[in-house]
Amino acid sequence: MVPDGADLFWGGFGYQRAPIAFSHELVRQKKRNLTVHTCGSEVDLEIMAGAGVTTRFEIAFVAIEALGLANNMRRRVAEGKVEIEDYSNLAMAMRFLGGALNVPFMPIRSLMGTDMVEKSRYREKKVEVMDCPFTGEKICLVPSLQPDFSIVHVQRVDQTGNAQIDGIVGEDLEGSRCGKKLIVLAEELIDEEEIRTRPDQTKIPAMYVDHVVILPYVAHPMECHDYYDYDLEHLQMFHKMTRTEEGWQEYLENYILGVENHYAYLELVGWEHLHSLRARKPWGY
Amino acid sequence: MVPDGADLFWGGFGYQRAPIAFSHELVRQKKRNLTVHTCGSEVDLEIMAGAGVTTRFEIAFVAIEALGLANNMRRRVAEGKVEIEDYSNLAMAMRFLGGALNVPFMPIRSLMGTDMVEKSRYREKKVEVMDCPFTGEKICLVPSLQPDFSIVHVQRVDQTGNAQIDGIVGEDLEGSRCGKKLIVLAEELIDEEEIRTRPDQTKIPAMYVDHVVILPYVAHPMECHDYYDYDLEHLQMFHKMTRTEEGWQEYLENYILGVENHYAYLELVGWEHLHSLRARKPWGY
Amino acid sequence: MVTYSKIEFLAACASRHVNDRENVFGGTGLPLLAALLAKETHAANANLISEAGFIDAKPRNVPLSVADSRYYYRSSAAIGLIETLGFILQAGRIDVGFLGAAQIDEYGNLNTTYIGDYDSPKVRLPGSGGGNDIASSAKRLIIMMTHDKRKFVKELDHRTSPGHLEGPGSREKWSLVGGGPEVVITDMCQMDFDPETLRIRLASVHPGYSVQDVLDNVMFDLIVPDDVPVTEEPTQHQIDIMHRLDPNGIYLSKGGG
Amino acid sequence: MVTYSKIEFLAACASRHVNDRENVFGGTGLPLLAALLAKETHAANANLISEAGFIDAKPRNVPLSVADSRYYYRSSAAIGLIETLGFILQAGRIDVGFLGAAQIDEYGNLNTTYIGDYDSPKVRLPGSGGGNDIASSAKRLIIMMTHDKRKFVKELDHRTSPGHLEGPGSREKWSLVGGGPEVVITDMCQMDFDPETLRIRLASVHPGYSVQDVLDNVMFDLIVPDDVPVTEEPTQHQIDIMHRLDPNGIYLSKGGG
Repeated sequence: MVPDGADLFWGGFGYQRAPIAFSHELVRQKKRNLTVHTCGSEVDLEIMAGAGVTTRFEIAFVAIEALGLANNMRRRVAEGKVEIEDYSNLAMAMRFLGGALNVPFMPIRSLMGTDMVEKSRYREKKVEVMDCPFTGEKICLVPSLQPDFSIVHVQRVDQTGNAQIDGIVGEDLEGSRCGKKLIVLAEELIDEEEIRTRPDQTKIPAMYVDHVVILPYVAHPMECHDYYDYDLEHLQMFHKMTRTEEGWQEYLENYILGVENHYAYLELVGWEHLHSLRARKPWGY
Repeated sequence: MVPDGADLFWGGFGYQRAPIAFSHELVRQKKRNLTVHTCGSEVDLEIMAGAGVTTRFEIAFVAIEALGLANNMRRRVAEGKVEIEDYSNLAMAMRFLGGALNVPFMPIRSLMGTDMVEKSRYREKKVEVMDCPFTGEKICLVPSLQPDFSIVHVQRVDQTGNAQIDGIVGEDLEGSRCGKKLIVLAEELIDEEEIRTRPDQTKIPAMYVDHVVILPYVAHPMECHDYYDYDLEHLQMFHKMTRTEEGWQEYLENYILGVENHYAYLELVGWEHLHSLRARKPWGY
Repeated sequence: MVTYSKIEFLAACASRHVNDRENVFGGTGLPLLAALLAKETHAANANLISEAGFIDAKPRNVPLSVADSRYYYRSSAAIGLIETLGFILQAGRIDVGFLGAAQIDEYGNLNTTYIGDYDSPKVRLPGSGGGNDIASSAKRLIIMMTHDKRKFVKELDHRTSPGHLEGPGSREKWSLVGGGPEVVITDMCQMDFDPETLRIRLASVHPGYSVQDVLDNVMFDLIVPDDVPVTEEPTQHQIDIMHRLDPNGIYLSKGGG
Repeated sequence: MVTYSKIEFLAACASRHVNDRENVFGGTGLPLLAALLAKETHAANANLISEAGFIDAKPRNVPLSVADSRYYYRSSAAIGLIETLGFILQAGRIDVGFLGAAQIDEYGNLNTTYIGDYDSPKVRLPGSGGGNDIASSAKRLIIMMTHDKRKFVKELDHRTSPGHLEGPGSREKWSLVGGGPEVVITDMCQMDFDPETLRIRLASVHPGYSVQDVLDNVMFDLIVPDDVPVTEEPTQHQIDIMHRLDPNGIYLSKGGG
């Protein structure tokens, strides 16, 4: 569905609701030259950078946070195989908001005075600092984004595409509305009746949604609020293996290319193990 | 609390969650020269314009919608006692968003080509049309708003100020965050525990809130989703009485100046009648 | 023969401009009645949106306000203005918007704000509301007005919402998202816009009115094609549905458009 | 005598910079531990915010990610990035932000993006994340770093986040909302900024280190006041609380800052 060369809004934030299963599928389908736009994603970016699926990133952050640096990304950047156009989290979130609003830019008060304004990789105009016509202050304009596809992972969706999200939304409300097409990955299918009983719980109305995929454990080894916790053991293994190219290639072969689809991946991880990660009430993890 | 000459963000939209009780109190306290910023409010604007509390409005709309024109506003404008700086609903909502984000303006694609750009009452720069530095298109910048006070009416609030809203939010999320001080009027006090059990239901976190007022039927004769329906009979009476200055003065005397406080107003309207307006499940009205 | 009121006629007429699966801004009053009627007849999957924040609404009672809770239950989402006017409308996702006006000029530009001079207006009208936004960004704009000579003017007292502005190329100059006015429906006739000049053109006259009646009631040069058909009348089926939608006659019993 | 690890020392040291009732960006790692410790000691009503969207969080387990569900339950709101980085941070509502860095210069400007030349970088680091935003807009910025000569440089390889830029008046030039860096905490010392020049100044050295140790490990001219006190040590009470907060030693057992 996603052609080579497409650009994507990539949903989830930090460890939360990362569309890992979708990154696996992009790798298995040997997509090439994708551009990924997101604030801060982690294992999914490592997978896409490592497997050569994505060659350009417009992002604010990549690392496995508390676990450490993003090894694949580090290697691919040093090799010159990946280019990163650097923005801050607020800048990226505002770029998605601007895209969703269909205006060409949004003003922010960050970036100014730093190399975030001065240096750019491939964008002709990465940002524009202007004098505010109302106050005379300096203000930084960031260009809006309307990527070809938005990829967003949610907890629940109905048959028509109305989606509910539990916990934080990160940048996914703006992100889901800024893309030309929206693909929603959901843990669970619910009946339209459930949506229409509490319309103020709908985070993404069906009118934005082009495709829906229902799969369990889309975010594994990351977490999905109210559904399952992160798999710390797997995460640590992933991070350790990616320290070397050989280790990463082994992970890639075992867990992504070597399995036919997401269910085979889950089978490999083990259902009993997955079950042990299920979220407990009222904590949500 | 609100001094003469202050400017306010005024919450609620259309018939929904209008802070009518607050407008009554402003009238009883004989406030003068207030400026009100809102998208589209109705009976509350009529009351404030009619009673001489508010002399400037930056708004998109005033009427009683299906019931007809805003008679008081019409008279006060013709008398030259009220000035209205006209924007569109999107323009006002974006001005609140810009204020909440603490940036001096927001870009929109409306207003251009019309007198909304050409004509202004008292603002030195009402809007600014510029050439987009990224795309070259024309784009309209609207100045952000950070009024002295935001007045917002919600369904529920806890002791510390965390507020929940049922149904639509209108422009109240942006509006509650754009003011220098925030006054929240709530129908019901709930325990902090209830908030902390479902943090993703909090629409206004306590950190924004400066004052909380708990009162029932704040919006009467307008509606409050899940709590009570509008009072069509009272609304029609209000609209009919405001057709003449005499009629309006009679309403003002009877229902606002002639009662000591909101409870005396409710007493006058009648608790049995108010009770008959209570919302039915699952409709919310 | 079907008997119908003026309101019923206009609502039926307007409902024909809503196609199935379109995203429609409903508002209140006649446009809402028209949109609901369309959903009950030929456009069951039209997505009825209220600018207050309701999406895919299926009200069981007719709302009096765009923010009326009657829009809530069984809608698929209830959010806010940034969503509806920004993410949906400004992003070009609205197929059909409806607007009324106190004045219209020959390019379909609208006045809903002031009658008289801006500096000392005689009458303050409701203002733009979401009108300017809808006129700027909806793909198609349907305008509904009572037909009165003083309303079809050569020069607006105030230009609140953009029609085709000064004609060909002028919406493009401001990068407006939407296509501008498509149809004007009055209690005398339907008008559309000449594709060459983007000026108002007579499209059909309602039963009981002549072309001359219309010409007598506009203050600009109306384009009149050689062949002006009579506007289709409502069916009994449509009238029955309207009465079911508005059993208390909140809108149906009203006088004007 | 209280015995403590380096991590415990640094967390206790950082926690003293959080005052009661302040709005604090917690993040993960040491800053989070410091903020949680502050809440358990002298700053019970500090409002712990995570940029992912959690407000007034009271996690019962230490989060590994700013978006970790451990931040959710018993927080008072869970929203998103526009809320935390826009409505809260950019609006000037954050009192204290914490940042780490790979390089810092004498004005407290930070590099968290590249080591080496921008055009062919040797090492890609995490990037700004919310760092540039926090450095731009938090009222006070607390910087935490491991002390290494290669990190305290005359010239950054890449300026990711603004400190005091080129000194007095330069943050004002860009209308930055926040006050800039206030304190730098390393495993050797605490530093603050000379109010006149806005250049880094030694504030206290940790037990076991000398002023000379610090001077040997910076590549710019560090301002050294006449009197440099020894940094306060953690109390047993603080250490006990940290072990209760992180019973599995997720952060406490780690090597570096």
